[in-house]
Formats: sequence, C-alpha cells, structure tokens
Amino acid sequence: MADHPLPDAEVAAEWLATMLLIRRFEERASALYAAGEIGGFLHSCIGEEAVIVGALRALEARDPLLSTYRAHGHALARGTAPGRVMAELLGRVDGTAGGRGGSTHVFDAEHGFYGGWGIVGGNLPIAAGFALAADLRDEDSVTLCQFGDGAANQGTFGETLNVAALWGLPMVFLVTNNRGGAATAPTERHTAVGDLFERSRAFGVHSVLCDGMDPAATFAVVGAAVRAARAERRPVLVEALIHRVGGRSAADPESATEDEPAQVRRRDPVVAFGDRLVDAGLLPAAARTELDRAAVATVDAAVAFARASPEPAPDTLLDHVLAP
Amino acid sequence: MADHPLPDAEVAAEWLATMLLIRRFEERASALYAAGEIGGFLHSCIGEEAVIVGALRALEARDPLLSTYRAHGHALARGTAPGRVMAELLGRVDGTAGGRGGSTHVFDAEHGFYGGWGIVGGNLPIAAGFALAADLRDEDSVTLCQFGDGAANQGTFGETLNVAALWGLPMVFLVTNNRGGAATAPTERHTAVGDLFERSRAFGVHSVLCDGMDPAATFAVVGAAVRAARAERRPVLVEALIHRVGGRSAADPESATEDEPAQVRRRDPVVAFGDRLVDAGLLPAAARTELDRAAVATVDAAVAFARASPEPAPDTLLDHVLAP
Amino acid sequence: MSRIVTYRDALNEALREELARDDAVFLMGQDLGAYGGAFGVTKGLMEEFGGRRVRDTPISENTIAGLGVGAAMAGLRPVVEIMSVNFALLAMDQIVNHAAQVHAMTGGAARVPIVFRMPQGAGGQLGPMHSHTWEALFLHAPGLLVAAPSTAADAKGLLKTAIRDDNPVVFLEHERLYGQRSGVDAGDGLVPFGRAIVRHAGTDVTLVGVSRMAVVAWRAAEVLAAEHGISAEAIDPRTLRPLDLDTIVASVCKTGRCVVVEEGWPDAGVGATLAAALQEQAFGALTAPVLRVSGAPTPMPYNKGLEREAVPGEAAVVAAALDAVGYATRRAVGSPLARRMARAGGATLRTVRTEDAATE
Amino acid sequence: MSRIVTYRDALNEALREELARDDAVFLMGQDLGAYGGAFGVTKGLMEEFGGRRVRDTPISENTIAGLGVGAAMAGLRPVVEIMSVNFALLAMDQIVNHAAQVHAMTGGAARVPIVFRMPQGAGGQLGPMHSHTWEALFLHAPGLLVAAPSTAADAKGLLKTAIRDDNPVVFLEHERLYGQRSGVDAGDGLVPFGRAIVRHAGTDVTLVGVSRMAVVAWRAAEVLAAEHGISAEAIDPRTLRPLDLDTIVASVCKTGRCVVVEEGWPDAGVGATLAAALQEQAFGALTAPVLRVSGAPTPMPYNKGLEREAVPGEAAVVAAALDAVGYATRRAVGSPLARRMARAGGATLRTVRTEDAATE
Ligand SMILES: Cc1ncc(C[n+]2csc(CCOP(=O)(O)OP(=O)(O)O)c2C)c(N)n1
Ligand SMILES: Cc1ncc(C[n+]2csc(CCOP(=O)(O)OP(=O)(O)O)c2C)c(N)n1
Ligand SMILES: [Mg+2]
Ligand SMILES: [Mg+2]
Repeated sequence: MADHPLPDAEVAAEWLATMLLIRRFEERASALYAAGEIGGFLHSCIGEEAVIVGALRALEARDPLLSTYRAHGHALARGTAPGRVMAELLGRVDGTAGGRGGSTHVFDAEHGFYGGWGIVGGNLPIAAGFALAADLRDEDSVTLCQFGDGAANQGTFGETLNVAALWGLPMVFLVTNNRGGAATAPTERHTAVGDLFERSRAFGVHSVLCDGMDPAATFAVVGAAVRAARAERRPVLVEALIHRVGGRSAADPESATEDEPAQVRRRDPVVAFGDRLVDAGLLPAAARTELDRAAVATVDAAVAFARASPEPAPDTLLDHVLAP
Repeated sequence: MADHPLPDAEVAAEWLATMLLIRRFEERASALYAAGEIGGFLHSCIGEEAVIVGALRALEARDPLLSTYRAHGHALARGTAPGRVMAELLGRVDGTAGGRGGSTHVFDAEHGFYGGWGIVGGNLPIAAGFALAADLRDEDSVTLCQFGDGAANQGTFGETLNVAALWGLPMVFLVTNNRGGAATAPTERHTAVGDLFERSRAFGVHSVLCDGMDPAATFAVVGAAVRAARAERRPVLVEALIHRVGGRSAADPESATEDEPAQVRRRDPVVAFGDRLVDAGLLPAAARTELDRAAVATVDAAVAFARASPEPAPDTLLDHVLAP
Repeated sequence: MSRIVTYRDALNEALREELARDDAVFLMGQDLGAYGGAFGVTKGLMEEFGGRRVRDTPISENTIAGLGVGAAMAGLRPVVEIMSVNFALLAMDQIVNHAAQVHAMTGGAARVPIVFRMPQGAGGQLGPMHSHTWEALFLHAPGLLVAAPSTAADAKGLLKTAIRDDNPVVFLEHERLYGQRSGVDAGDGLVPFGRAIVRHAGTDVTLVGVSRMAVVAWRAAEVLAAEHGISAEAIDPRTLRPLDLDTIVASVCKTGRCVVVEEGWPDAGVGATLAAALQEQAFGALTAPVLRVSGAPTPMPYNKGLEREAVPGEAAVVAAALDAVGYATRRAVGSPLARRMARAGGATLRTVRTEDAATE
Repeated sequence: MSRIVTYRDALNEALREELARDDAVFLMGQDLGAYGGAFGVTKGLMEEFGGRRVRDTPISENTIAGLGVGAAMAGLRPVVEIMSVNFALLAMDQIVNHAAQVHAMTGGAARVPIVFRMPQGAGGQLGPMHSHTWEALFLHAPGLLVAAPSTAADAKGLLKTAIRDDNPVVFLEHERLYGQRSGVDAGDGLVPFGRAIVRHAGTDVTLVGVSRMAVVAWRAAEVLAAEHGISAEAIDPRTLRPLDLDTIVASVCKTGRCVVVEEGWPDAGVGATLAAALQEQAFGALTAPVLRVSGAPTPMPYNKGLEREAVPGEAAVVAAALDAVGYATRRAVGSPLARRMARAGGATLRTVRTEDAATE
C-alpha cells in the first residue's frame, strides 16, 4: 500500500471525504432497507470506497463511466447530489431516474455517469459503444467500465474485449475482483483461471493488477491505464483486487479503535486510508473526525431531501416508454 | 508434414479412401447445387478432408462428435451412408433428418454424429453437455466439438471453455482455423489475437496446434488430446491450421498432375496425402486410382439413392414439432 | 390426505422426488447448490444428492442452457434454473433456436427432455431487469411446452410432469407465489399438461387467468359473487402449450363473455392469443368482446406505486367483468388512458372502460 | 417522378442518403463492408463512407447490438445489421433488456436512437436456423418500434424515418422481397411510422397482411375480385408499433369481416394481437370472427415442398376470405388438420375451414 505516493493534503482530504460519504450513505441506505423504506434490491459499495474513489479521480469530467447494480458510490463520487441518489433508492420523482430505476439503475448523464446496470456482463458492450462513439467523433475521452469478477464468465466479456482490442477503443475495463459472485459462491466454483488479467491479454487487451483497497494505488494504476487508452487509442484492463469488509462500525474511526484488532482496521479501506493520512501528517485527527461528521450530515440532508420528494403519480406510469 | 508417421498401409488406404469420398461427394453436391437440385445453403468440406479424417480416426465409436454447418464430411467419415447424406441435401425422406435439416443440419445419432449446427458458436455448449452427460454417467467417452475460427469471437467460446475447464469435462475442442469467417472477411478484421490456442489457455484449457492439412499430423495431435481428455477428465483445445483449396480438378490425381504446379499440388490435402502414400510405397499408384474410382462410384450410387427417395408428404409438415 | 405446503416447498419436493426416482435427472443453475437457490427452491438438495447432480454454475446463461440441451440430447433430464426470467434473454438462442427446434430439425431423431425453470413476475420492486412476465416469448415458439402453475399442488405436479416429458419445457414460477401455502395431496401428485382447472364455477362470465393472475381471477370471481351478484367462472389453464382450449371454449359458450387476465405485456401476448382463439371458436356464443386485462406495456418501474399500477389486480378484473356483462354498444372507443396505452403498447387497449361503454 | 428500383436498392439509397445527411449515422454488422452485406444491401457504402462509418464486425451478435446501444446513448445513430433474424436471439438481452428499456428506466434521461436491421422470412430453403419471421418477438416489448416494409418505397421511406426516430427500431426486411421492383418517388421519400396503407380498396372483407404477407394479401384481393366477385380491402400496416389501428378498424366496420395474414407463428403472434384488438374495437360490426392465416407452427423445414406448405400463400388467404364472407355458423369446429395444428401450436387454429363452416 505504501508503494504508491499519497496526493497532496487537499486532494487527500477530498478523497477521504468522498470515501466517508460513500460509507455513511451506504450504512444509512442499509438501515432504510432494513426498515422497509427502500424496496427491491440494495447492493452496497461498502468496502469498495477505495477502488471507486481511486479510479474515478483518475478520470476527466468528460470521460464516461459505467458501473453495475452496485453503483451508488460511483454516482456519489462522480458528483451526483446525494439527495438525488437517495431519492432514487426511495423511488421518488427527484431520484436520478425519477424513481423508476431504483438502487440498481442509478443514472446521471450530467455527471458522465451512465448507469447502474442489472444484467451481469451487460454493461461491457454498452461501455464499448461509448468508446466507439468517442472514436467516431474524434473526441479524446476514455470510457471507464467497471464490473465484478463474475462478469468475466459472461460471453460479453470475451466478445467485448476482442472488439475493443480489434478496433482500438479508448476504454478501461476495471474488474473489481472480490473472488466471488452473488451471495456465496467463491471464485473456485466459477472459473478455472482466477487471474482475469491473464484472460484479458489473450484477447489482446493489455492488463494490469492493482490493490483495490488502496485509493492511491488504484489512482496510480487506473490513471496510467486511462492515459495509455487516451494517448494510444487502445483498451486496457485493470484488475483491482478487493475483499469484503465487515459491518457498520468499521467506518467510524472512534468507535473502531477500541475493540477491533489492528488487522481488521487495516483491512477496512476507509479506516486504513484515514489512518495513513493522519500518520503521514497530511490530516489532523480532528479534521478527520470533522470530515466524517460532514459526511453524516450530508447523508442526513440527503435522506430528508429524498423523503420530501413526492412519489411519481400513478398516471405517469407510461411516461418514457417511448421517446417523443 | 513429414514429422508425423504414416499409419500402416491398410489404415492409410482407408484414410485416403475416405478423403476421396468426401472430395467427390462435395464436388457432386456443388454440381447439384449449381443445377438447382440442392437448395438453400451448401457449405463444402473441400480442403478439410485431412483435418476431418485425421481427427475422426482418433475417436472411438462411442465418442460423440459435433460439427458446424460444414459437416457433410464429418458424417461420411463417421460412417453415415453417403446416400442418406445426399438424400438430406436433396430434402428427401431418406435423408439423415428426413429432409428437414438440409445441408446445414446433417445428423446421425447411430454413428455418434450429433449435427450439423447453424448458429456460429451454438454447438460449443451443446457439445459440453454431451461431455457432462458422459461424466455424470461415469462413461469414459470423449466429445469432439469442431468449429471454425469465427466462432472463437462468440460469447459461447469463452463461456464454454471456462465451464469445461472448471468442471473437468472430457472433451476436445477442434478449431479449424482458416483465418476467416463467412465469405470474405479475414481474421485481421475479426480479432486482435490470431492465436486461438493462446486464448484457450487463458480459460484454463490446455491447447495445442496442428497442421490440419495433414491427416497424420491431425491424427497424432487430436489422438493425444483425446487420450488426455479421456484419461485425465479435462478439456483440450486443438487449433488446426488449414487453408482454402481451389476447385474440382485438384482432387483428381490424373488431371491434376499435368497442368498444376507442384506447389498447388502440395497445398491440396487429398492430392498431397495420396502422393505421399505412393512415394512411401504404401499404396501402388494403380490402387490410388482405384480408390478414386470407387469414391466416384459410391457418390454416383448415393445420388441415385437420393433421387429415388420420395419428398416428404405435405401433410407431415407438423410431424416432430413435439415429441410424442 | 392433503398437507398444506408452500409453493416453494412443493417445487422442492418435486425436484427431490424426481432426483430420487431417476438417475438421469440433475439440476444446474447459479447459486442453487450450497446457497439453495436465489428463492430457496433447491434448499437441501445439494446436501442430499451431491454437487454433481445439483450443480452450481458460473454466470453464463446461454452456455448453461446449451449444456442442458446437449445433456438432454445425450439422454439425461436436466432441470436448468435461470435465476430470473429476464436473464433468459441471454439464453434465447439455446432455448429457441436450439432446444425448441432440435427434434423437428433432426426429423425426430433427437429429443431434448429439458426443463428450464424461471422465476418471473413483479411485486418485489426488483425493477426493469428482474421483474417481467414472459410466458408469451416462449409460447411463440412451437417446439416449447409452457407451464405456469399458480398453486402448490400444481407447482409440484406440473414440475414432475415436466421433468418426465420428452419435450423442452419452459416452467415459469411466479416469485410472489413462492411463499403461498395450499394443499398438496399425498402420492406422486402428477398433474397432466393440457388440462385446465375451474377454480370457481359460474355462469355469467368466464375469467381466464395465467400464472399469478389465476389467483387474481379467482379472487375477482369471489368479489363478483359477493359484491355484484355476478356468477363468474374462473379458469386456470395451468399450461399454455399444450393448452386446454376446449374447457375454456365450453365455459365461454355457457357464459357468452370472457375476460383474460395476464401479467405480461399485451402485444403478442397470451391474452391476445386466447382472445383470438376464443372469438374464432366461440364467435356465435359471444355477447361481448373477449376483454383483456394485461400488464401495463412498460418496462417494470421500481417505484412501488407504479409497479402496483402496472400489474393487474382484482379491481381491474372485476371492472372488466362488469364491462363484459354490461356490454351493449356496437363499438367501444378507448378512454384517454387506453389510447395512451395503445400508443405505448401498439395495438392493445387494456380493457374497454365502463365509462365508454356507458356513453352510447 | 417515380423510378422503379428493387427493395434492396431502395434500402441502399436510404442508408446512403442518411449517411450523407447526418454524421451521427453509422453502420455495423457482419460482412456489410467490403462484401456489401449478406444480401447486398450495403453494397458500395464502405467505399463511399469509409470503414469507420461502415464497419465490419466479428461474429458477436450480442456485443455488436450492445455497442450500438452505447453509441446511441452517447448521441450517435447506429444502424446495426443482424445477418438473419434467427441470430437476433443471441442479442435479445441487448435488444429487449437494454435498448428497449433504457429510456423508461432512466426516467427519460437517456435515449437509444438505434435501428436493428434484420432480414427475415422463409422461401430460400435456408432451414430452421435462418428462415423465421419474428415480428411478434419484438412487438411484445413495449419500448421497441417495429417496422416491416413490403415495397421498395416503404423500405426506403421507413428506414429513413427509423434512423431519424429517437427510439430503438427493429426493422424487419423480408429476404424474398430484396429483388422485388417497385416505384420510388424522387425527394426525401420519408414514410411516417404508424400510418397503414390501403393497397386494394374493397367492401366485403378486410385483409391485413404483414411484411411479405402484405403482398400476398394484396394479390389475394385481386384473385378474390377476378375469380370470386368478392371485393376485398387489402391493408398493409407497414409498422406494427406504432400501429395504425384506426385505419384497420374503419375498414372492418365497413366490411364486417377480417382475415389477418402473417408469416410468423400463430401463438403470441401478430395475427393474434390484431384479432384480439379488432374484436375489442369492432365487435358489433363483425359478422364473422377475425380469421388468421399464419405460418405453420413448426421450425422451418429445409425441404422445398414442406417450406412452401409452412408459409401462407394466396390460395390460403382466398380460402379464409371466402370462409369469412360465407360465415354462417355459430361455432366452427376445426378440421383434423386444424386440430393437429392446435396441438402443435397451442391455442391456434390456422383458419376455419370451408368444409366445417358448411356442416352446420
Ligand atoms: C445475467 C445475470 N445473471 C445473474 C444475475 C444475478 N446476480 C446479481 S449479482 C450476481 C453476482 C455477480 O458477481 P460479480 O460480478 O463478481 O459482482 P460482485 O457482486 O461480486 O460485485 C449475480 C449472479 C444477474 N444480475 N444477471
Ligand atoms: C450466430 C451466427 N452469426 C452469423 C452467421 C452467418 N455465418 C455463417 S458461416 C459464417 C462464418 C463462420 O466462420 P468460421 O467460424 O471461421 O467458419 P468457416 O466458415 O471459416 O469454416 C457466418 C458469419 C451464423 N451462421 N450464425
Ligand atoms: Mg465478485
Ligand atoms: Mg474460418
């Protein structure tokens, strides 16, 4: 983790603030889900704050981003108002999709975030389509397509990598490899070759590994990939190794210090990054606490905004089935 | 080509006889197609006689075989009566599918030949299903699945290789790589990585190359693959390099000798293998001519059989839509 | 002797009994082994029958379906679970181009005795990629049998029949029914395909409901009797191919009116198929058009209220039945909402509204 | 001034003109560049517009469709060619789960202005994996527009309209029509969606034919006039979503009878959709049931005679029209063949046969 240099203090604080916002947002969303205020599916980004913030900070504002059903954090890090994301989770008219998409389909074109997709592997070709559009319009944007290791077993993985390499599409595939799909099944029951970056090379897509629990490492590796894709008009695959992270308290620097072993602390990306900034003298401990308080306050406001937003009217049911 | 030993004289003669049968059959089929006696599609195995015979002779009778829309030769080499294959091409009731499948869907379960498939890449998972069935029944058969290089860009390629490796399915994937799909487009317009055997390894499937224009080479390499799959319960991929072969006369040892350069002769697998057998003293030149005459006679009889077979009656249209 | 069990447990029993009865039967799907299935239908089966016969798969729907087709051609009886009907679109090539056609295209030489189990249906706020009701997509293809049970006994009995049938079967389970309890008889409990069942006998109007809508139609029949003095006959076809059209035609010849209730989309839907066939077969007997109450022609919205609005409920069925019974006009013209739906959904008006019927 | 051109060339002109008019338009598909397309529709376009805008693709249908969806969301107007409608099953996830739903599921924030061109139809003996007619599969999904032109002018005009529309369009070209010649006017030649056209005016019976069946219905109308003294009105809806139901209803209110002709399978088909809607909308006007003449419910056989038998021809349409005009019984019972088809195809009787109508 220490291999990759930290950014300067201001940038580092912004990263931590965003990671904390994602964590606090997801914790609150889980609570609202448990209470029945959010329905359907809720896929949490807890534990993925580092890979999200590290990767997204390596993008320019004009670079399109596509993610999966686990995408609240991507919208938040891209700059979507937390209230609009929360309103979507609550199914309200001020949600990013007017309450029609829900947690799975967060969407915010204004911030270059093109979903929020529910079919495992389905977002890969669509992301490649964004890259193709940039290419055809001679724009220099790079499309970032994030997906889980489970998607690497879908046909679209090989098909899209092949065509991206063949056509030199300016895009970065970011695999968040938590060595498992869905609720339970470990990688060993999904694939004979665990290394996705090997698979990628066989399709002609250059690939690299990174530590997805470290925002600085992710920033450095994804940043290099984005630069290569932009300059050389070719796809790159980044395999970010991540692991699951436990419950709520892990994000809370104060409550966590007491009863959790150092090892667990280090495994939590939000805690670990905060610790590191404090240790490196980039952030006073008090400022860290303040950032967390601000995140909580932002989430409070987001929930209030979402709750105040109306439900869509029943007679709007058929709106947007067809574009006018 | 000379790297791989020839079989003994009797076996070698049978191989050449089968290659000649395929060639003569396909030539006749092309003529009937040009004359309008065969409709729809006709995909010829001309030029693939070596890879077909070499690979199929490496199988046991109990080993299931699946091919593509280019499959007359596979049926013939597996032992299906040529008359039944020709009757299928003519759409007659004595055809292998009663005239319902046509050239694309030749099928003969009695000889372990399970099609004849029209969707590029569609036969891979089905073949894996045969291997899975053998595995579940503790049978020691190995399934051979043949397909073209174009199919390696379909999603089913990666999906099937992954699951075959994961589950240790006893099967051999045989890619006939003619560096192109469909009528025209060369590999360079389809894939960034021409080496399919590399791609295969990335999915955990061991792979080997062979010269698909040489039946002895193909026999040796596919034979080793089949033995490994049978003994070790795992898939193997064989990439057979082949090239297209010209028109009719190439198969005819007499007419070909006069006006064709030696290089063209060598590129035709049927001529080259016949030359080699004669040169090696395994086959007298007269016997070679006799084998060719016999092939022509067999094809004549097949055409007569097919023409004598009735058309399916119109009121059978809905037969076989559902099994009873 | 009848026990009360959930639809989920009834399916589990069917799978367990068929796995025990016939070595050729095996299950494949995502997370159906150790985890017991996304909806818990396969709980305990991996422990009982082992990981070879109750097999977790990678996320590769088309290939898993194709593996099943091959294994079925080789003589096994695979039961493939697709975690949600929406994911079946990834496997349409193997299901429709392959499974449905192999028997015919080999002139009867090969058979594909496979069951594709697919949870379907709205009500869980799972949004536009996990909530649809797609009997019609499969019904369109002639080589597929299609079953859509609405009770625990039918879930069990039809699944067992499906597994024993020599044709590919698309077996559609409704996600909102998994927890519903009803009686299941002792014994093998086989339910034949192609036999509709009258859930509520009546003489004024026939209600045909498919999948969960069979339950809705049945309840609507009770409401019609209790609150409107109308005697409705509620029929559950149970399987759509083969379809027991005779039972429905006989009912319509008696009642002269019919409302078809489907959760799926109206255009090229199951309701259209039934309406078309009924007016062909019972034209002279009909005193009102066959009306359809269909799922709204829209991707399923996440919002709870919109989702509820998109799915037919008892009230809509009751209203349509009243329309049918009170039908007196020569030509009903759609209401503004009906006209909107016609634009969004193409040809279809969801139902003739009472107010329009009243204007003439 | 009208020129006589083939349907193929009309499509080529539409593509050329739209490529020239709008930089956002580009084409993708297998062998459509250097080779000019499997059916020659894109001949010369790669030479004219270059390989970036007329793009050959690998054999990866689902991903090519998805590339189109992404490019469309990004503001381009892709025209994706799927070489045969059968291969579209591989891309159903991108077409139905994605293209059709993106606009609704983003609350209108994203648009997907894409055209999926697909050759369809039997008659070339291409067998069970290359010959089907699947308007209904796409019509089922509410977010898709569906066009099925039957003349050169409509091929050109509807394709141009499709490219300019902001919705995903499934554009179904009939393989047997590519070589047919008919008049195309000078000018931009745009044909609006949702406007049916009366090909042959009449007063006794309405014939609605879809895709190539519009031609068959038209010819049947001529035969009915010449040989049977029956005045048939032949209507070509041209697009199925939006559907110009008003024109058809108006005709049926005039004639009192209707025969729908489709090459596709009957269950959950286009004919069922129209029959259901017509009996809803024109119940009182109908003097006979809406009859369907559909493709036989079977995978398409290779054999020429069987293939011909599987596809509706003029004679079947004429027979059905005569049945409709002579309809006098209260309940028609299917002939043995019709009953067979009902078993194979589920609910559907292809047509009420004359002999049955005569028995009562
Ligand atoms: C086509 C398809 N199949 C199955 C699912 C159900 N499903 C949702 S999440 C998931 C696991 C995905 O694993 P992975 O891609 O590794 O992502 P992770 O959840 O680990 O981030 C599955 C199988 C789906 N959404 N789409
Ligand atoms: C899914 C699908 N897409 C497209 C086609 C049309 N098609 C038939 S053969 C062919 C080329 C296949 O190339 P390859 O696999 O290399 O086989 P080859 O003909 O070279 O033996 C194509 C594209 C098809 N049959 N199926
Ligand atoms: Mg994962
Ligand atoms: Mg090839």
